[in-house]
Amino acid sequence: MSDARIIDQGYRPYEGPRRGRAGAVRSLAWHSVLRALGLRRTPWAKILPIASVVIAYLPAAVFVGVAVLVPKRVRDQANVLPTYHGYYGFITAAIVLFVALVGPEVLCSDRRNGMLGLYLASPLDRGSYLFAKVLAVLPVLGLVTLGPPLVLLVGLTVANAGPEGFGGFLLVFVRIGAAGVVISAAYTALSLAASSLTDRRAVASAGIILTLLLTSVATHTLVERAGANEHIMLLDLFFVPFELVQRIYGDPGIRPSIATGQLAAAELAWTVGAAAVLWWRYRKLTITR
Amino acid sequence: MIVVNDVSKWFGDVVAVSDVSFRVGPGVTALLGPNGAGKSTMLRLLCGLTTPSQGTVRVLGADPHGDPALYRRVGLVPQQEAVFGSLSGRQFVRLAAHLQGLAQPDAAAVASLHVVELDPDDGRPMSTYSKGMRQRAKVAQALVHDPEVLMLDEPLEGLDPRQRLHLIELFRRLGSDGRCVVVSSHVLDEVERFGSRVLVMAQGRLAAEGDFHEIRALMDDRPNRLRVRTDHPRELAAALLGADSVVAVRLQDDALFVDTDDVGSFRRAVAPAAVRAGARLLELVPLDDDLESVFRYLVGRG
Amino acid sequence: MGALYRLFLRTQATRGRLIGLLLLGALAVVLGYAVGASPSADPVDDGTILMVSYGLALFVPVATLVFASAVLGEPNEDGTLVYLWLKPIARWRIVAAALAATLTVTLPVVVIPMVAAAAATGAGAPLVRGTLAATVLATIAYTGVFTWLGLRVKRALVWGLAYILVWEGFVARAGANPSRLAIRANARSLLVRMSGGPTRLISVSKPTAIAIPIAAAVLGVVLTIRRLIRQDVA
Amino acid sequence: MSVVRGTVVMKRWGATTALSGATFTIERGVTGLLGANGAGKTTLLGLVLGLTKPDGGSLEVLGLDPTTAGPRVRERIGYAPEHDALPPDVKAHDLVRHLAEVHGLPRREATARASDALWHVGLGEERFRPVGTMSTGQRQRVKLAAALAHDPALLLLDEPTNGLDPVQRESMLDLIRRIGSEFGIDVVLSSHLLEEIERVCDDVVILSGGRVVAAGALDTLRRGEAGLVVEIDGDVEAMATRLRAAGLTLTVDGARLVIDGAEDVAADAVRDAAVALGIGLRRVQRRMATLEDVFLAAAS
Repeated sequence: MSDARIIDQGYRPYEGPRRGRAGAVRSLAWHSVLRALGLRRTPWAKILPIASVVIAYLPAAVFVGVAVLVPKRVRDQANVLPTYHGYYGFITAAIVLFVALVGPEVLCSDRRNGMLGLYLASPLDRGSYLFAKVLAVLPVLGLVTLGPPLVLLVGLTVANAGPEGFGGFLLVFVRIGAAGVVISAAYTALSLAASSLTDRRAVASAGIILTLLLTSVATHTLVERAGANEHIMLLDLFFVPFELVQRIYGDPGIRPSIATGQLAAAELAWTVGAAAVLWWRYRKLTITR
Repeated sequence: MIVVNDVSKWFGDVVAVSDVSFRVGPGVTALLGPNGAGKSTMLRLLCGLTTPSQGTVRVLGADPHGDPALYRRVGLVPQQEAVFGSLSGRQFVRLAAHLQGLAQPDAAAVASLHVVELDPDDGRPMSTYSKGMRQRAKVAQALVHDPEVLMLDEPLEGLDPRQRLHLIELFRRLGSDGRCVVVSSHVLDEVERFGSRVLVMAQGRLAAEGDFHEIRALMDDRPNRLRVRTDHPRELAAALLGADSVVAVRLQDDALFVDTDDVGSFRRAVAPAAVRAGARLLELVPLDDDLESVFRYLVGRG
Repeated sequence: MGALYRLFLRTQATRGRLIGLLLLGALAVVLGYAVGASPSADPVDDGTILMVSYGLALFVPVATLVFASAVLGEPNEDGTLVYLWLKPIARWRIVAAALAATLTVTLPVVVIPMVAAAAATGAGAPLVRGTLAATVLATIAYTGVFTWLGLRVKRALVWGLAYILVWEGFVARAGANPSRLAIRANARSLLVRMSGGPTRLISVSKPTAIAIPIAAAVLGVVLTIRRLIRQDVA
Repeated sequence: MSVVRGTVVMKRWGATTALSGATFTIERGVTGLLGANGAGKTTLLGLVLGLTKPDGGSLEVLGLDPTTAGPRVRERIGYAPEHDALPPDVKAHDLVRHLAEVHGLPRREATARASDALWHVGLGEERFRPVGTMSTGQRQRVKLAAALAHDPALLLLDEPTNGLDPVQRESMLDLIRRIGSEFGIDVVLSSHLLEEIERVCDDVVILSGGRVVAAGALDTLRRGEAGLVVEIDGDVEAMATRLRAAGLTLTVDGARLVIDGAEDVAADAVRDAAVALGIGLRRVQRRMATLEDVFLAAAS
């Protein structure tokens, strides 16, 4: 009996388990994270995200290096190491660049290249689609808001230039976490809201940068040059999250006259407002016309 | 009305059209070919939207690229879907009428919209139009100035069956009253209804030109195949093999598939053969003398 | 050519562009008010510096770029240009209608906030007159150049921004002779001469400051017409 | 058990009524969904997918109610939309695997099935190229593979041959026929090209003005009265008079003879008349209405 056989190459049905909507949200979120970071895409799409990450982590690495090489005595006099909350100054540029890139990348392209129609014909619906996208943007932003200070903290502790004792370490660790959440929340909402208003990534990115720039230049000039009431700064999207971070670290910040409560309220208002714009735009989008 | 002499066109090092010559007179001519065969480039050459790298194109005696006055007598339905989204259908067609220098642009626009069954009083912007409505607006703007030469690139895309029939009838009528209508389309059974004159392009070259029935007849290397159903298949098969015009007979799920290299004499031989075999001729259907088969033989792989 | 003019007006004045540029204009007025209200600032000098830096170097060119690069650039890219091109009208008429519509939209959006900002600085009539003249002249020049750019290259916004920030940014500050090549430098010289602002900002004579921008505009228009005649249309 | 069952389905978009009481069933195999523009086809597809809720009546898809079990229904449906916009910089294989995962398949299984699906639709090694570099024909196949990869029970195709040239169109229609038969997946094909529907579908549902105006197996719908249609290569009048002499009733339509009555009697008469007159026979066929006739009659 010959043992030759032809295996039917025909169509094989799938009998295995299906993961339903939760699985769909997970795979969409993971796919969006990869796209936002430019992985598995043309090298051109990788340059900006990677450049931003480098800008954010390089200073931390340098400071850790300094802590390791330069003896403690010299370090203290020169006071060269930054305070943890001081470090956020370094990563502002990276955060703005990421905010302007990530939102448009994960939202605009789906609408422009017809993928949204395919997603909504899957177990996902508009709510779970947006939830997956937020799930994707938060960790990506976390990469530049949580990552760098953590690297700094761990690096300095290893080079025994870190905070005193485990209690001190834990306190800074929690503060970094809180600061990361504060920054990521506001900027995720802003980035996604702006990206829901237009299909073109470039226009959305320009819109985000323009809004950040305009509000900060306008409020800054009014307060500095025209002596307007300082609370106008609550409209400045650059100022509010980072000032709140200073308060988290117990530092009075650059505008002590504005109460931390007001700052938190402004942050919440911006985040909820942007989220409302996002939901309103996606609720009324007509896909299958 | 259209004369194309040894025209070639290349973009960078890609040859879109190479050394094509033909003439097109009044009536409907179908420009056919697989995707990427150079059809759209040829249509754009005929409208003067691009210039030939070599050779000459003359429409109504004029050079379509260098002589804007010619456009008074030429109408085009382009392939792309983009239109001025903020304009309503009527404004869009009236704009065309105005730029054509018509005396009554609005009246002409209304008339043209009626021809394509679009409501002139529908003020909604075209950005809200369905694909079918946008397509009809594009046809209306090409007809509004009553052109002598009409170029149609996939004019029926997005239209429903009834609208397709209506426009096919319209284009046929335009062709029959002396205009030169060039239609590019992939739906061959509809192209057959426009008329039987075709220009078939493949890989940038002209593969065939003329009435597609005659083109089929020229293909003597391709025997005509017909399907025959009868109550006595084996007997009829034997009888048919007796006729010298028959080259092959195949029996498959109670039908005979007959190949003949002389379809004319086969037609006269089939009835006598049936009588000899005592077989009833329930069905006799030619399988490959339609445009689809002609196209596949010219262009397809086998 | 009224129909073409009205069409271009409609395709130009889109909600997105108007909102974005009105915000930029509003910022100019805010900055002007800030100069006016600030005790330490010298209205004429600081006012002139504001008008020259934020105004002529950023707001005017960017606003003009947004409108001018799109007027013919957008129809050329999205495939609607064929509905204008395949018509028995001279190509220069298409360009004329496009330029007229662009100026009709751009001038108010640019000139009004600039003049308001100049007034808000409290530097008085000379700065207002200088700003008005320089802004109108610069807008006309940029309109010519960017209309051509929109037709000539894909993603004209990116190239236009590069021209404004890199070429004009560099050339305008590179001393007397090279600065003639930058529209900004000519407009700046005209404004400063009229407003009596710091003389170090002046790099060309008054006639040149007027002639060069107009020459740039004319050159832009001619190139646009030539391009429209010779190019392939989708 | 029918695949989709709709009873008096109503749907309004603001002032316009898209569906005004559509009652229909979609059976196994390949079903054609026809209708004029605005007759409610797209709305119906949206309701079957559970993207929108009907304003009246009820709908059952694969035994589930799409209004309540939307995600579970959509998990078992493959949808290939009409437009062929796809992300240009994503490789076809990655796109199909991603959509299979989004429909609930674990990663490893999704990767294998993506590769199979692309092979079944006829894409060879070009499946690892970015979609943007593909021709319209290849992109339509990628879309079909994306709808097949997660093994749907029901495939919704919206104008799948849009933009394809005749040769590509032919192979796409063969593929759809194989999916409906060999693959055992039921297909709903929404299209305006009646000749293609005739070639591929077993039955049809025809919508007009938001209601179902005709539905059922194609053969039964097309069965006109008995009779024969004959085209000859010679003098039509001579043939006509001879056949009338043989007792047949017929009408002459240009080069065609349309003979009423029993097909076998007519066939023999035509054969004998052709032999007697020495006239060639071009075509002899049972009289059947075309789907176009059925559509125009129903949709008017």
